[in-house]
Amino acid sequence: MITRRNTLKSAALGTVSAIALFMGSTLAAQAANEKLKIGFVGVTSGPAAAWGTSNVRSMQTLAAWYNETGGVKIGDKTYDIEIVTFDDQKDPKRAVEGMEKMAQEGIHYVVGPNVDDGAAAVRPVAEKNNIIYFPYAFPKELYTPPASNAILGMIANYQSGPAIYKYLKENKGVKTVAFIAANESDPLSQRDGGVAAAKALGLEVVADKDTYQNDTRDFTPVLTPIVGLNPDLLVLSGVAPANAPLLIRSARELGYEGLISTETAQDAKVIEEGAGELANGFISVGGASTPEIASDRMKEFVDRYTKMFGEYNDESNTKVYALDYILETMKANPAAIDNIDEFKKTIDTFSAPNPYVKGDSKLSYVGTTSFGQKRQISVPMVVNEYKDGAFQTLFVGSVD
Amino acid sequence: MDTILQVRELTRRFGGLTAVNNVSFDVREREILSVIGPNGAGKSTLFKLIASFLKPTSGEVLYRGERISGLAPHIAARKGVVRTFQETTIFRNMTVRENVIVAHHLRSRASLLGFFVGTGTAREDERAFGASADEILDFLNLTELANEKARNLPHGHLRALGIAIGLATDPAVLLLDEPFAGMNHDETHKAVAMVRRLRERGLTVLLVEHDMPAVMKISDRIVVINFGQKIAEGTPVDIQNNDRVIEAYLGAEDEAIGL
Amino acid sequence: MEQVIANGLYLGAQYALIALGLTLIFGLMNVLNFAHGQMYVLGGFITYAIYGQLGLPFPVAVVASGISLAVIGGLMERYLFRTVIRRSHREESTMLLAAATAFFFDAVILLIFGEKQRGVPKIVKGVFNDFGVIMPYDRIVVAVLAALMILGFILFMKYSRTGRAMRALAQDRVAAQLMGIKVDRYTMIGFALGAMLAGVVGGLLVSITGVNSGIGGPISVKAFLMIMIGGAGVVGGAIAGGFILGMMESVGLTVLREYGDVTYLVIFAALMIFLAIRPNGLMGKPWG
Amino acid sequence: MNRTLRLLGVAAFLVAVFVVVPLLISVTGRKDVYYTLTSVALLSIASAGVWLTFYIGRINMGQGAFALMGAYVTAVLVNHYGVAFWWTLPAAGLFCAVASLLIGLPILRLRGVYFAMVSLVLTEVTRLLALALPVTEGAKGITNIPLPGAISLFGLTIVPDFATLENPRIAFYYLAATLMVLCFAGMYRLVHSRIGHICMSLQQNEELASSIGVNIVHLRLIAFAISSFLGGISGATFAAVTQSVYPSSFTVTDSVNFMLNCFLGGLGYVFGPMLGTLTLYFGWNLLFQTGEFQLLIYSSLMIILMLVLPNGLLSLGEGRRKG
Repeated sequence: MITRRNTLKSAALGTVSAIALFMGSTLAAQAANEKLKIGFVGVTSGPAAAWGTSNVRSMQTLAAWYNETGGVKIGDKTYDIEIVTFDDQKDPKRAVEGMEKMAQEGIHYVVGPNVDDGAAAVRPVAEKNNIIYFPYAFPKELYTPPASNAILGMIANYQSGPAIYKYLKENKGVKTVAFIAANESDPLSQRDGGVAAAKALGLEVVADKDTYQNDTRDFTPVLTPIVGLNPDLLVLSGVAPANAPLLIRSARELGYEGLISTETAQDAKVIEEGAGELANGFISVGGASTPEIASDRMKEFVDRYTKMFGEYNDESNTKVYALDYILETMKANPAAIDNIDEFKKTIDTFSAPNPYVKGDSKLSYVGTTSFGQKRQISVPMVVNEYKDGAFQTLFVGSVD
Repeated sequence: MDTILQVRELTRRFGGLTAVNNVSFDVREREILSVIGPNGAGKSTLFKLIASFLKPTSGEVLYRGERISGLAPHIAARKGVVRTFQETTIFRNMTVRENVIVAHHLRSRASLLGFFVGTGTAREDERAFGASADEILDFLNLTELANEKARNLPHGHLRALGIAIGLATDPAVLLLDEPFAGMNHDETHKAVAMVRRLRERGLTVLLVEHDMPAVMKISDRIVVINFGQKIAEGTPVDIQNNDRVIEAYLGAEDEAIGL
Repeated sequence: MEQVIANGLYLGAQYALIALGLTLIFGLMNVLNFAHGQMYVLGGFITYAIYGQLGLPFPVAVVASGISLAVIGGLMERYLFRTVIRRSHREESTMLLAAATAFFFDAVILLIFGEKQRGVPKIVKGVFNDFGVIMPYDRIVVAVLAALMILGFILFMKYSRTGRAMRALAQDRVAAQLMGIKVDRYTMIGFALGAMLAGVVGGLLVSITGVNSGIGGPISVKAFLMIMIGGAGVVGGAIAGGFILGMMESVGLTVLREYGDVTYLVIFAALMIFLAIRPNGLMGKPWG
Repeated sequence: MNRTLRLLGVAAFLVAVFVVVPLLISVTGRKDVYYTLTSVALLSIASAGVWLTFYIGRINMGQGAFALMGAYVTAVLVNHYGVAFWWTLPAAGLFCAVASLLIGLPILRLRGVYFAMVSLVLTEVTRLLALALPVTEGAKGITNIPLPGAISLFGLTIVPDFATLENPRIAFYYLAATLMVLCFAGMYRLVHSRIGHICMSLQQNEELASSIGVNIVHLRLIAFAISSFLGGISGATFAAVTQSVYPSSFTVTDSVNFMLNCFLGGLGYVFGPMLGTLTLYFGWNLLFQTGEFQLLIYSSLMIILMLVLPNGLLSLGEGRRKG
């Protein structure tokens, strides 16, 4: 008796949810005229929410700006930009789902995912559905042939790491390095890359096995033995923005006096609140908002972002680029708007002025050295030094 | 009469406390034997040791010459020594009949896999269990309540259900845990009659009890323990006239009233 | 080595305080409060807002955190848990409710306070550095406060009327009811008290480790581990569990570091083995 | 009468799963739903395992561990040893079942929250193991897992090579749906046979169960092994669908979600985990439109649902019958 009812009921409920889903989709599909949809699949909730949130907000700020000023002209048509977002909760299974959704929406250009496993998991979907995606994840196999749909959205640590270590070796006399990473795929991979780079430069790596759980709140126990080794440089591999200030503060309070650096983007406000003056001298890689090089457009972007969301996030200095790369490449070759093969063709020759940096810096695709093909957007590799609540440019490098 | 259960120098310590100390006695086939003693005398520990719910520190319990102590409860049950619980221990979310049917576990001839696939033997088993359960429910006057959820059962019937569950395992020795506790005169009277009928079914009954008059009425023999030690053993008449027993009970009463 | 022990003690003090609130709620209601970590985070954000943003004194902010959480906890017990416990067939159902409230808090916190890591100005500046131990003064202050609060909590549970009533309740609900204790009332007070402890710790620690909206879940899990080690529902167990986990992390991270990425693997595996040997933790009572 | 109705219900369900859903999808063109439903089917299999451990009275938060193990077994066998996916599927299940016997022997003695916590820790231990072991390739994960190949019997192709299909998602949908139907048919049979009753007796009172001669240790292990088998199958299929496995493919969050699925559907009903998974997963997706308020609305609905139906969605029918 019970069972029959339940079976019928399950069936009924299933049908209802299915119908609701289908209806939702048809409604959404009707409103899509004259709009150019760009997708985002990444993490905007949970402990890593900051990563994806800075992506989404950058995209939304830019889209609102473009739409407000009459849209984006691609070929002979003008489009309003619509950002379609999907929170994958940092779960690769969900990321696949998100990519499927993007495919369903007819989207061909997606920013994200933010982490290695998500980026690897969505690859088959993207390739099957002709989607170009811009992960913020470093595994080389995503970008090296035969893979061809992923374009790295930032500078990988195996590119910035050597540059930073070299600079520090030459200018600050760094001889010994210690690495510390969270016990997760991305940071561990980045640490391994960093260790290799440091060794290649002839630096002595004094610690390369220290890890912490990503949800650690108090880093003193993890850092105590490392600080005891007194390295010249402490590298926080793939550190989450939330953890960076805590690590810095613990290390300094334990009496560590050497340099601290990381190869990922950080937020100055977060560091200021979390570590205050103890963070002075902290080195990280950012985009282009340091006053020395930021263009007026960059400043306006920061203003608009702040107005829209209440507070700027310095991680967006890097993350502002992906959407513009997509749009500028389309402008260069309007056929790319729904044909990713055209897009891929344009990649090799594409070049446009970089609006966010003073001077005559260019937007172009790079990555030949690392991946054997151009599957990385060129973002100015601005190595920053934190000082009293803001980042200052230490040096600017580039990737080829 | 043959001896069915032998308790041999059974001892159980908890930390520094010796709850059961070197207790020995025999249980004969088809007799009703009661273990009595003041509160805290070690009755329930002894009970658990016999049903193999506790491992003895030393000593052993033999069922027809085979050791059953120190093993697991289900092994003792499989051999034929099954305990009942006080009233709250039933399968609360099953009906009364389901309670009894599930307790037929030991009688099943089909394997678990057989039950899953639904072999002939399994189906035969199920039929047999149903019939047997109905018989047991009838025997204990629970037929009317058969389809009631056990958790909704009126108080007095819970204990009968406990015994029904025990009977379903087809035991040779049934251990009853305080079967008369909390009963008024009438109820006790009925319960005593019921225990007698258990013996008529061919069971040996070993019970642990508080209620002296009932025990005197029902038992063939009585074992008295105090402070974990056996202090007397014999027929109800022997026990009633045993000085050590009287002393033990009076002493306990003194303590209870604060002397 | 002195440093390692000092780290362990400091961690232990804060862990024990986190675990206390959780174990109190568990002991009283058999509810494993999944939202404990979120309550901690909320407490942290309230202190952040009052001390960090509005600039009011730190103690005011921490007290405000405690009071707000006590109110929230009381309301949760009254309108959510009580209903579900009454109507559900299985007591585990409260776990789903607790998980749902945890998600709810996560969502609210994310919406109100954003996704960034937040911190407040240091409450005390300077670092103690002597006897081979380096310990910033603010940590010492927090550790001492935590220890005092633990002591206060124990005294409260032992000697106050409310505390004794709650202990009776935790021991045997039915008996407590028969003794004339207002079960509903004290359960609610207990829940509020547990939530308050979470809020206070969150408020205190925001001065050291800051707070961000995503850490509620991990904090809950860590607190669960502590009360499992010590024995769920027992005040002494929570304290012991907190200090043991703190020590284990501190010592483990130093001793095992050369084996690389396995430190936490070893800690967790040791925990599993420990619980397999002592199924009810150090001093817990069985619960089935 | 009763029997025919039940058969009709089953038939209706099968038709819905294998005919109506694909038809609806092809009519509306919502191809992304295939993956969603595949996920739901696979997650509900893992949840069914958790449900079974609930049925013997254990709160299981370790299913993520077994799903991850299953996924790695498949990935390692396929990528490193070239074994066909179809062989690795049962292998993954069996591996997990054996592993769960070894783990279960000590930890199944624990009850209540203790078991819950230890199983939660197990999930984390498995993730850390996956990071530390060489065979799992640590942090890099195992990627580029080929799609399942063809199955042929006597020269007849029963299942085509997934890689040659125009849309392998459809094939995966049928695979997952078939596995789900088999799993729940098995579970239904299990619960409604004597084993189910004995499991139930275990859930309600282990002491009493052992007093009637049930070998509770044995039975707990069997139930846990079946549960883990299902977890392994689910994880292995996921590995094939996403063609990659990372230590983070199944985490504590998944373990908790499996448990929530069971609660939501109802712990007393075999089909509870299926309905629970469907509701939670689709609920989340339907709220996709609400953007940043997604989690808020989702969790509020969950709380309300708990207040109204604390015994799960399927208790709706029971309440009505009583009232």
